[in-house]
Amino acid sequence: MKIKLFYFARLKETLKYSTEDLELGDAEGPWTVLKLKALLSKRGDVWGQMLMGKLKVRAAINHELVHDNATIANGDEVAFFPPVTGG
Amino acid sequence: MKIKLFYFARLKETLKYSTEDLELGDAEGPWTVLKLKALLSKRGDVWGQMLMGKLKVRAAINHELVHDNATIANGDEVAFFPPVTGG
Amino acid sequence: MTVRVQTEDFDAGFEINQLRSARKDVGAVVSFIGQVRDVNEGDEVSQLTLEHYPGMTEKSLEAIITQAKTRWNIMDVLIIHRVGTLQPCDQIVLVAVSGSHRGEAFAACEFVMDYLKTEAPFWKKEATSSGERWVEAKSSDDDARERWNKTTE
Amino acid sequence: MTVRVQTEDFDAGFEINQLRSARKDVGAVVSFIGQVRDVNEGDEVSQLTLEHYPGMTEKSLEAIITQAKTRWNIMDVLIIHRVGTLQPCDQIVLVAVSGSHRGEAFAACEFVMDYLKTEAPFWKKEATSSGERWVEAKSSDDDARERWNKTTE
Repeated sequence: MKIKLFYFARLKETLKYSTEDLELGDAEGPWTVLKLKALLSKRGDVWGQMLMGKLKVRAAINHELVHDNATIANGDEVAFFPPVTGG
Repeated sequence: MKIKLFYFARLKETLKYSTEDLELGDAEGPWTVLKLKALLSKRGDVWGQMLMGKLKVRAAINHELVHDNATIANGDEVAFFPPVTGG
Repeated sequence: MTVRVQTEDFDAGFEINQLRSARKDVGAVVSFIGQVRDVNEGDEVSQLTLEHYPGMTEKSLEAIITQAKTRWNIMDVLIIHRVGTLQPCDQIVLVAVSGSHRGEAFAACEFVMDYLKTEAPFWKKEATSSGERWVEAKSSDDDARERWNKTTE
Repeated sequence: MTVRVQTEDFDAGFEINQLRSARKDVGAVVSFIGQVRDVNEGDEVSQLTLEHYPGMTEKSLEAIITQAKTRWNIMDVLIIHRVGTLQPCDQIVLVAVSGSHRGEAFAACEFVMDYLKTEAPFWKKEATSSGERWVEAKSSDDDARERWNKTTE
């Protein structure tokens, strides 16, 4: 299945990715946020540090904040970002 | 001793007094707010209703909210008014 | 602190802006505006007249601000309260509080309003279709003030 | 409800006035303005840049307002939040709530700010004399939001 990924703030800056399209193997499904993080972490040190390290990471699926065990579906928009600091 | 009296809102309207100077017998002292209310109530029905009746009356001495047992001194400015309704 | 009791209307935006830009370490301004409603206790209100006790009014508002400044770490407080004859939709009161952080500014602003409602010598008389009447004090306002004696914030 | 995410500054006085005069039964407008402080965590701040997640930002702010309207009897809520590059003393955010009575308007306005601070996808980066740094989320903001789950108001 295909998903669209977004990165924001410190993650965008460090990973040098703002957005990307990603193909996830249906055979390896169901895909959760945690499983996606683990997959991305294999891209290298900085990815592991950013997504599975000490820093808190928040995730959203289709613009809704979700937990690590949330399931990702085909066509979803998934975003990773640090805890928010607006206001 | 001499005091200055003020009436506000419903009291002013009903008693038809806004302000007055009053002489209180030193021999009958010490004067409290309650004692002053009792004295004024003798002026007639409407005075008794307004000051000692069912309606809540607040008192201030020299611009400070006080209780019925507060003592009045010579030269004081005493005010009677209903519970406040500003804001 | 600033306390103004006046018959004229006020420009809330201007006043809030003054408070906000007075210091570069202000992080938050919380403000309250009260206006004349066209209805009260189920009756249409065509006009509102505000009486006050000159001298005591200013003193009591200043004392409320002093209390708020003792309780919370805030920077400045402004109170403007109108008196005289007002129409529905007219502004009655503005309370604005500036501070570094929002929590204390919110608490202080609500505290000032709750005390103003129960201690500052203002009285409202409203004109309705069935004549004029003095607005009665509400026990909910006393309750709102009493809360501040219970919390230890 | 109105939600605006914009780079331009806003006229808080105008916006508050619109909310206030929209209905003649509005009795209270509570508003919050956040501005860029010239100091944070002990360091001088010369500039602040606000990033956000377009699309999600608006949705999350609307969801917060919907929650507030469910919890309290209020009339309208406006949120304006700026993004982009700001200077000390610039306005960042305006939240304004109108209602019949002050207690609910105060609660709703503070609720919206507490949720905005912890759920709306905005991120601040500040420029200090020692370089740029991302602002860290504060646990006190999480605590502020958690309060609303405990009270039964």
